Order: sequence, then structure tokens, then C-alpha cells
Amino acid sequence: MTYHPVNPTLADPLPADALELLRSMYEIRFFEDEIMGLFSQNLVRGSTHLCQGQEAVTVGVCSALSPGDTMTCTYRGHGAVLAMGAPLDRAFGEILGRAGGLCGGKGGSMHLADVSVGALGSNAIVGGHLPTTVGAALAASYRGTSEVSVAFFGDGSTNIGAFHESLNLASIWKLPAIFVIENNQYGEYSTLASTTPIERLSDRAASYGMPGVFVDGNDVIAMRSATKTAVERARAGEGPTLIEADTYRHSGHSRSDPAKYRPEEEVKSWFARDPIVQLRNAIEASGGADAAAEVERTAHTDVDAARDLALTWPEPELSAGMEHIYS
Amino acid sequence: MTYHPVNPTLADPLPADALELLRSMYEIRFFEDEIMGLFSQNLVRGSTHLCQGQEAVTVGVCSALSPGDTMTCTYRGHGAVLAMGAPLDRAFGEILGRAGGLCGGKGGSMHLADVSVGALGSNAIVGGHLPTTVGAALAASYRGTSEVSVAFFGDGSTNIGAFHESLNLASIWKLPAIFVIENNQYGEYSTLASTTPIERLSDRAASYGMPGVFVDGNDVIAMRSATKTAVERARAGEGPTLIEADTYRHSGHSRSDPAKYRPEEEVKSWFARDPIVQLRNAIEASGGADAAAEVERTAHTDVDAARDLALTWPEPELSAGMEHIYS
Amino acid sequence: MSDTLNYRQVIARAIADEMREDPDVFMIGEDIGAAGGAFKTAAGLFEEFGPRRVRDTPISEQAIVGAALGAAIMGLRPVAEIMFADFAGVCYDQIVNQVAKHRYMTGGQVTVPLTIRMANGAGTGFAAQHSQAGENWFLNVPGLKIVVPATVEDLYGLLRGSIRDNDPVLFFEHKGLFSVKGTVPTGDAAVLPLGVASVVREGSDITIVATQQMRHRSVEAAEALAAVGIAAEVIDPRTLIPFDDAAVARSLAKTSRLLVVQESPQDGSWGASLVSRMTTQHFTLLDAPPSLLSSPDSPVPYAGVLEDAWLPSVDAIVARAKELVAF
Amino acid sequence: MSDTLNYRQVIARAIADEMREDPDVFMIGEDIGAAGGAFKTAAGLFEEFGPRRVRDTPISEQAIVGAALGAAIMGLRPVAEIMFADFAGVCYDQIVNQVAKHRYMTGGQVTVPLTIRMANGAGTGFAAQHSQAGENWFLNVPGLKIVVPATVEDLYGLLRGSIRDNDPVLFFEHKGLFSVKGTVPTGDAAVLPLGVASVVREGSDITIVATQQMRHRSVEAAEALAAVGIAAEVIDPRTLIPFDDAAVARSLAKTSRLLVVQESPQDGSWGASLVSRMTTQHFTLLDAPPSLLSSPDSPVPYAGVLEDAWLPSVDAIVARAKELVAF
Ligand SMILES: Cc1ncc(C[n+]2csc(CCOP(=O)(O)OP(=O)(O)O)c2C)c(N)n1
Ligand SMILES: Cc1ncc(C[n+]2csc(CCOP(=O)(O)OP(=O)(O)O)c2C)c(N)n1
Ligand SMILES: [Mg+2]
Ligand SMILES: [Mg+2]
Repeated sequence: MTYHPVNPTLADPLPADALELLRSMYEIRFFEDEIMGLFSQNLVRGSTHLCQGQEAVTVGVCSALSPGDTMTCTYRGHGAVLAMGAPLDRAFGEILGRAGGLCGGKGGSMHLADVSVGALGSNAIVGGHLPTTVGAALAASYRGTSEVSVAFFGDGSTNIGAFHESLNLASIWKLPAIFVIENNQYGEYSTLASTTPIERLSDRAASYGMPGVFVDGNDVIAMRSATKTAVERARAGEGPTLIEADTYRHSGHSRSDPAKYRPEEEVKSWFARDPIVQLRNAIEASGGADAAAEVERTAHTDVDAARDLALTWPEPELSAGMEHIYS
Repeated sequence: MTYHPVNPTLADPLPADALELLRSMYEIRFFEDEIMGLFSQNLVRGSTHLCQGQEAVTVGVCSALSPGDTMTCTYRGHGAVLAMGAPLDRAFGEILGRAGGLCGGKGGSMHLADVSVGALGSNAIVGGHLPTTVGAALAASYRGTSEVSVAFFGDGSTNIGAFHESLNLASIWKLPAIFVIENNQYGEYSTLASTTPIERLSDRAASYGMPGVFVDGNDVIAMRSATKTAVERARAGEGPTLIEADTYRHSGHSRSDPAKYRPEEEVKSWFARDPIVQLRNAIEASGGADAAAEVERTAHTDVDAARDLALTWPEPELSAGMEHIYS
Repeated sequence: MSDTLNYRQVIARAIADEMREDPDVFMIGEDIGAAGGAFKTAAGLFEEFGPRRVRDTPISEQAIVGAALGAAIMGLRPVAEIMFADFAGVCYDQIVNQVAKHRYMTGGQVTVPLTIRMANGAGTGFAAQHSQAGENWFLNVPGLKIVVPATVEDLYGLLRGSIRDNDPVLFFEHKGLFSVKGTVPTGDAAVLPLGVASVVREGSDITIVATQQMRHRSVEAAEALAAVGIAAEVIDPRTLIPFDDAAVARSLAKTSRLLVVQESPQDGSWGASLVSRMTTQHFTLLDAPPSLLSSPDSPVPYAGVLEDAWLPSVDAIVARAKELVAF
Repeated sequence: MSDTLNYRQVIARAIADEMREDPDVFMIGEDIGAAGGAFKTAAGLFEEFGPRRVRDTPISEQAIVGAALGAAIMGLRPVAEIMFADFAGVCYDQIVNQVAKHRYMTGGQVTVPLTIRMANGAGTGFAAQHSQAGENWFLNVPGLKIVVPATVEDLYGLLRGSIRDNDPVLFFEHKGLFSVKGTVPTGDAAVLPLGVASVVREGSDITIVATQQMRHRSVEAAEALAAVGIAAEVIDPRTLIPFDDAAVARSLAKTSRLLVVQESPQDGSWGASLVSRMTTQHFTLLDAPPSLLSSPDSPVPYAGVLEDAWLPSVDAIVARAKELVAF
């Protein structure tokens, strides 16, 4: 299975909700700008992994989902969780370690979860959440309901055992799961080619008898379209799909990585294909310049307001540390 | 990658050492007959997993190896360890739990090892030894020497994470490893089709950018021939090969399994393709009837003598229990 | 109304009784379907509940446990089987980093009503990779509950109690006890809560705490001790997390002598943890040094003489108890 | 001749010194090459020793550890890196069932001179899946050695000692100590044997045993205690397996009061194991209940206030010591 052209794309007439997609991507972009800012003020602990540059993947995929569908993702999961509809303020609150955070401050940047919108959990163990998505899909299959579950994960994660086991099990049971590789070309600092003996990760789908689709991950419409096909297949009981989204992270692996190992030309060419700029250009080209500018402006305002609100929230009570271990 | 016809086979003129191959297969067959006998006398503990019916796989593969090459295998490993050249008596001794056993009685049926002949260890964790073979191959690559390392494992083992990680690592480093699937059509009691969403396991090689070869595992010459190609490739620094040997176990998964779940027709057709009978027929057809009969007879005598000898050996001293934990 | 069953048989009985009452309960594991499980502990379940609720999986424990986790998060009550406790090694991440922490990391957004059953322990000749006391791998991981039943009644009641529990439970079934017989009351009254010890035998001279196989040996030892005028109280905690410390402390208030017997090395064991809790919290109850009778610090050897010596014997318990009483 | 380095820097120094002396020593792990490791603990090694001896791997810890095992069996001396100790979960089988047991199961046919390095511990805001005290997962597994250095000198000497050791060593580098400074003597004299405790500070009123981060807090506490006239002896065992029980017993003979401080829950911990060994074997040395100051039974929370409270503080150590001395 190699390149599967997916339509429609940004080249085609835009969908009615293009501005919604733009807004969602802007929110993620600005959210992470703020996170960086908070980090440098020492208000964020540990590490944080930005998905800037990859917004079209999560926004495109999640825009193809319906209420009740679920999603798992990685430590690079701000975008995915927000794209599912988690509130900005509570996402800020979580990363700030506040009581009002999505997880009461116990999870942090790497563990954002908002189960009420289907964001089942962000995982800090590479590959660790793929089986969870298999299980969420199993629940739907078991109950005979129609929800699908999506797992986002990186290119480097396709080499770990849990990837293999999860795709195999999902396929043999024809579960409504969608596996989305966010191929941002690097693990932490290692290029894909240095760790993976094949070029097209979506080709690995063949080992599991499922379709493998390679998509322009910086084209939000293409991502949505590919996902829609996978969702239909999943809801029809035909089983899982592996989608490889070709994309790029704008910054380093984590806040401590200046990403000096990347060739300048490569960085440049990918920045030129910034998923937000591309969608905005398309919107402007179809006469939506003002509306797009307004979306950008309000996204900015909303993000700032959410940040400011979250900053007013108190830290957790000490007693919270011993809550939620058992039920 | 699908069916790769491999030549020569039993259909072609026999190699000079055909009788040696026959002898090796008979020894394994008779060895396991005796193990069953000892089991029913309560002289063997735990469980034991026979490879009867699969002798051509291990004998064919190991006959293509050279001194210094290494091998890892599973709990169904009597054949592989004997095919590497481990002495019959000490193999009996191990399974009988005697001090003179290959591992001093500490390993038993599932853990036969004779490092002096390259049998690095039999593993009772599905997939657990594949990384070990990767490491043995890495040692050769690191030193710039020419040894290859073979891992034998079952069809069911291709669904576990360690399989995926091992093949990927061996391939990216172009290590001299050979991965041999003994596809005996079943896991413990589950058919391949019930656990694995594809038909040709050797096709999984494509996920790792290595050749995948499907071979008649009941044809010892075909197995050797396929292995030779893989060995040459490995020694030339071109990396690993995945070989799928199509075969059948004559009895159940372990001594407690009467294998009632197998269709009578299927059992019949596989027994008709008994690897030993096939080689013997070919030898007889080329005028070697007497020599073959003699090989069978001496193999029997040698196995019996080895068993009798091992039965005279004492149990381990109690102090042995605390030896070989640390160096 | 009650039935006489053995430990092996009552497993399926308990699961069936829960499955009949709650349609959200289902089983997931290797060869548990038509085959009825490697130990036949699932015998009859597939016939009664069919492939939707008794789900045969590929050999992929990470996917099994993780899929169970995902399904549990979505409100089902999976009963996962890991064939031997030793194989928890291949899905350890899923158990300790995912299952145990998911509720906590999400700040209590989900519960994880998941039971993981595993065959445990030494004494049956299965050697180092199939004989470990798996419970000791998980003691340091908050978020899990650990159950170690020794009798038919406890197994039945605690397995049903575990399946009903809203938290993840690791349920260890000891292979050495499969033929132990007992009487199973039917109905909900037989369901046991987790965290309540059983005082198996009352006595005022010494408190012996033991689980599973060692509980039975301790009772035998207590009988032998009674013959020489020593009244041993035997306590089976039945669950290790939560642990009924109060029951042990109550006993120590009478006996002031503590002997813990276990079939594993000391370091990192539940026995050492109990000794630590009793001495740090109830020091003044003790009139003699606490004693921890354990296996030596070695893997489990295969040979019968070695494995027998590895396990604390009735004689060793008696001898240690006498020493302690004489202190 | 000596250098002042910090804990993070001295890791590469120790490895380089061993690699220069022994061509069989090599490194294997994720992003340890040109990137110098996620924590830059391998900085400079790739430049000096090149890609053959500093080997970047795919994200596949099972393959990393297993390949290191295979190479060690073949006589090399691999130094494997697992980035965070928590990730030992995904290769737990390889560590406990393969690495720890290979020598034993083969009856001593091989040695396993393998060092596995991991970043350990809490306090840096990395949350539940990146902050655990990994040493406690392995205590119950004979065949492994466990090293937990707290200072630059100990790290240097023990890392070299571990690489030279012929047995598998789990080597935990505490993330909270990366900036601790110290003086590194060059030359073989600095190589430390495993199993010898360090009496960090002498005292006659109470024995405080602690490792890594808690050792430093205990020294601080001892200073505070000295100010109120309590002379605390602080012992850092430095290795947990083997454990220098004699050093603790010697101290107890003076102080008759034991306080163990650790940054993990109690059950299954090295601290509980030590309390158990001391009370079972040296009961009469104690004039007060032993005390185990631990973290609460919860996963590691993200929020700063919660994580701080999770870790035993200097104040808590002081308070507990005062109680104990007053007993
Ligand atoms: C099991 C495990 N191994 C290693 C790591 C450390 N680690 C965190 S992110 C990462 C790189 C992952 O690369 P990729 O899957 O491509 O995702 P990306 O970060 O590029 O989104 C690694 C090695 C981990 N978290 N878990
Ligand atoms: C990790 C792990 N899971 C499960 C088992 C139990 N088990 C032993 S053999 C076996 C079936 C293996 O099937 P296959 O790989 O086809 O090998 P075969 O026995 O047919 O040679 C299973 C599930 C195990 N030993 N290790
Ligand atoms: Mg990536
Ligand atoms: Mg098989």
C-alpha cells in the first residue's frame, strides 16, 4: 500500500466549516505559544512537547468524528485534546497544575484528558495508549454501537511492540479503531530513516490486513477526508485503518531541544507549508479574508482570556494527592 | 512478498549428506518418543512440547550453519538444540532434571541450552528470545566477524511485540540474523486464522524491509536451501531474512493436549507429508534403502543408549540451587 | 444449596455467575474460548456465553491488558487472562503505567473496573519462567489491588468480589492448588469483599501469616505444632492490597510472635512489607524477632529436588515456629 | 589529578573511561548518539567513539535490552540506556525473565556482563509515568544487581564498577541530582566495588539509611538534628543488591534506632525490605520501633505542591528522627 491520493483537499472548493477548522488550528497554535511563555516564567513543570506545525492532523481527524467517538494521544497531545473540544481554560489549568485543570493538576502537559469530550487520555509512554484505543473500540463493538476510537502517535512509535500488537488485535476483531501516525519526520532527535528500515510507514498496514493511507498532514481537508473514509469503514464493521500523516513539528522535541540537528532547507520548506497559513490562504482566495482575520483575532483573545482565567485558579489542596487512586 | 519457490528440493537429486539429515531427524523423532515415555513414567516434570512433525525445519536450517553460528529457540526446542549438535544424553539428562543435564537440571525441557554448540537458550516466553538473537548477531557485526544467529519461533509468536521490535532493529542495523517461523498452523489451540489477519506470515518481512521467504517446512532440503541464501545474505552484511516454514506438529501443543480440535482430514494430509518419511522415500528412490534403514536403526539405538545413560545420572546436589545466579 | 468443586473448576463457576448477572462482564485472553483455557479454568464459558463474551486473542499480552483497560474506561467490566503470572512481564507497562495510573492521572474522570487473572507460583516443575510469585512485582505500584486466594471458597468469593470491584484487581490463581477441593455456596452471600483476612486457625502462641500454597503448609505445620503443645494462629490475608493489617495486629496482641511464610525471595516481597509494617507500627506487640520464612534468592529451578528445596516446607515452618516460640 | 563535574556530566566520563580501556564496551539506546542522550548524559561519546560503539536505536526497549543480553552472552559488555526508569515497564520481561535468569537457566554456561542505565525518580515535574523509583520493581528478582548512586564520586566509581561487573546491573541515575557537583579522581582507584555502603556522616543517636535524593535530604536533616543535640549517622547503601547489611547493623549497634527514608510507597520497597531484614536478623539491636519514612501510596502527581508533598522533606526527616530518639 503506498500513496493514496485523498480528496477533497485544500485545492478544491472549501467546506462550509473551513473557518471553524481555521479557528481550531489557531487556538492550538496560540495555546502553545502561551504554554511556551508560561514555561519560561517557570509556571510549567517538567517538560512540554509542542505540536505546532502539526495542527492540521489533529484538527482534520477530529473534525471527522462525532459525539461519542473517542481519542487517545501522546505527550504531544495539546492539539488533539483541544481538537476534541476540551476547554482552553481547563487545559491551561492542567498544565499550570491548578485544581481547576482538566485532571485537577495531577496529570500535567503530558497527561491532558477530558473524557467528557472523548479525550480518554494523553500518554507519556511511547505506544502505551494504542491498546487503550483498541479497548475503546472493542467496547463499541461489544455493545453493537457505532463509536470509533482514534489513536494519534508519532513516526518513532511505529517501532515499538505495542503498535504491532494493537494493530493486529484491532484488525483480527475488525474493531472501529483508527490509527493515525503523526509523521513529523523525527523521534526525539533521530530521523525516521535512522530508526526505520522502510520509507512509507502506512505500508505497515499490510502486515495487519488493513488499509494504509498516506496523507498530506499539513492539509486539514485532506486529513478530514481520509479520516471520513476510515470512520465509515469502522462504523460499517469493516475494521481499522492506518493513516500516515506527513507533517513537521515547528520546534524541537521538547522545550529543552533547540532542534539544531535539522537541515535549514528542510525547516524552511516545511514552514513554507505551514498548515494554518495554507488553510488561511485558501480561505482568503475564496473571499474569506476578513472572516479569517476575525477568526485569528478571536482565537487569540479567547486563548489569552482562558490563560488569564486559569492563572487565577488555586493550586490543588494537599488532600487531592490521595484522591482518585482507587474509586 | 509471497511464495518464493526454493531450490533444490526433495524432488531434485539428493545432496551427499542426505543420510546425515535423515539421521538427525530420526534422532529428534526418537528422542521425543522417549521423552513422552519418560513423561508417562512421571520422570519429566512440568510440561513438555514436542516438535515431532517439524524436524525438517530445524534440521534443514541448522545444517546450513557453520561452527560459531548461534541459535535461539522456544520451549518447543528439543529439535533445534539437537540439530545444533547438543549431545542426546545430556539433553535427556536435562529433561530428567539430572546433574549431568545440559543445564545441570536447572532448565528442564523448556530451557535446553548448549552454548558450546551455539544453542544459546530455549525460551518459555513467547517472542522472548528474538531480541537475544538480534544481540548475538550484533556481537558478530560489532566484531566484524561472520557468525549468523538464527531464531526459531512459532506462527503465534509473530503477533507479539518482541517480534516486531526485533525484526525492525535487526534490519535497520543490517545484522546477520535469520528469523525462522515454524508455522505449525496453531498457537496453543488457536488456528492461525483466528489470531492473525493475514495469510502469509513471511509477508510481514515487508514492514522491515527484509526479504520474506515461504518454504515447505516438511522438505528438509528446501529448508536448507532457503537458509543458505539467508546465511549468505547475512554474512555479506546485507541484513536479516524472515523465513516462514510451512509445517505441522504431529501431537498437541503440550503433553496435556490431545489436539482434538484439529480436523481429521487436516491431520491425515499432514501426516502423509511426514518430513522424515519424505526424505526417506527420496533416499530409497535413489537407491539408499539399506543405508536409510541402518540410519534409522542406529539412531534408535543411540537414543536408547543416551536415555539409559542419563537415567543413571544423579540428581543435582542441593547446593546447586544457589549456584549460577551471579558469576 | 452448595457444590463440591476444586480450585480449578470454581474459577469458571465464579466468572459464569458474574457473567450471568452482568452483561458488561466479558473475558479476554489466549485460548480461553473453545479450548477452555490452558488450565481449563474457563471450561464451559465459551459454550454458554459465546465468542462475543469469551474472546480468544492473539498472543499479545500488551494488547490484551490495554484493550481491557480501554473497555473498562468505557464502562465494561473485562476479565483478562494472562496465562502464567510470569507473562505479566511482557505487559508490565500496561499494568503498572497504564491500568494502575489511568484513574489518577485523569484526576478521577474514569474508573477502571478490570480484573486480570493469572496462574501463579512454583512447585509444578515449570521452571524459572513459569513459576514465579507474580504478586511481588506489583506491590510498589499504587492503584492496583492484589488478590491471592488459597481455597475454593475464597477463590469463588474473591473472584466475584474482584469482578464487581470498580478498581483494577490482579487476581492470582495458584497452579499448585488446582486440585484442592471445597464447597461453593451459590448466591451473592458468597461474594467476598477485598481486604479482609481470614483467621484460618486460632492459637495463642504464635501468629503465622501465609497465602496460597504456603497457607496450606502453614495449617499442616500448625497441626504438627499443636501436637507438641504450640498453639499457632494461622492467618491468610487473602488480599495483599488492601492488606488487613488489623487482623494480624489483633493476633499479635495475643501471641506476640510473628512468622510470615512465603514462596518467594525476601527482598521486595509482601512478606517483607508486612514485617516492616508490623515492626514499624506494632513494635511493642512483639516479644521476639519477627521471622520471614522465604525461598532462597534464586530463580525457580527445574529439577524436582531443587524446586522442593526452594519452597518452604512444612518441616521448615514447624522448625522456625519452634525457634520463635522458644525465643 | 581530579576534576570538578556534576552528576550529569560524570556519567559520560565514567563510560568513556571504560570504553577507552575495553574495546568490548559499547552503548546502545535511544538518541544517545549525536544527540548525546535525552539528558545529555552521553555528551561527547558519539564524537569520540563513533556510531559502532555508541548505537542509536529505534524506540524499542525490548529489542534494546534483549540485544544487549545477546551481545553480553557473546562476550561483549553492553551499556544499555533506558531513557526513564519508568520505561523499564515496556521491557520488564526482558530484564526479569531473560537478563536476570539466563545464566541460571543455562546452568552457568554464560555470564551476562550487562549494565542498564536509567534516569530515576521524582521531584522534577514529570508526573506519574516519568518519575517512579524504578529500583523497587526489581528487588524480588534474583540475578540482578541494583545500583543507586547519590554523588558524583559514587556515580563515577560505581558506574565503572558496574560495567566491569560480570553480572547484569541496573544502574539508576537520579534526575533530581543532575546538578550535584563533585570531584572525580581519575584512574582505576576510583572504581568502586558493588555492595559496600558509605557512612556519609557518623553519629551515635540514630541511624538514617537513605539513597539518592533522600540521602542528601537526610544529610541536611542530620545537620539540623545536630543543632538540637542529636547525632545522626547517615548511611547510603549505594547498591541495593547486594546490600551492605553489615554496615547498617554496625551502626545500629551504636545507635539502636533505625530510620529508613525513601521516595516511594512502602510496600515492595527496598526500605521495607531493609526494615524486614534488620528486624528479623538484628532485632535485639533495636531499642525503638524501626521507622520507614516513605512517600504516600499514590502515583506521582504533577502539580508542584502535590509532588513536593509526595516526597519526604528534610523537615519530615527531622521530625521523624526526633520522635524516634525520644521513644
Ligand atoms: C517506551 C518509551 N520509550 C521512550 C520514550 C522517550 N520518548 C519520548 S518521545 C520520544 C520520541 C517519540 O517519537 P515519535 O513517536 O516520532 O513522536 P513525536 O515525539 O515525534 O511526536 C521518545 C523516544 C518514551 N516516552 N516511552
Ligand atoms: C508471552 C507469552 N504468552 C503466552 C505464552 C503461553 N504460550 C506458550 S506456547 C503458546 C503458543 C505459541 O504458539 P506458536 O508461536 O505458534 O508456537 P508453537 O507452540 O505452535 O510452536 C502460548 C500462547 C507464553 N509462553 N508466553
Ligand atoms: Mg516523530
Ligand atoms: Mg504454532
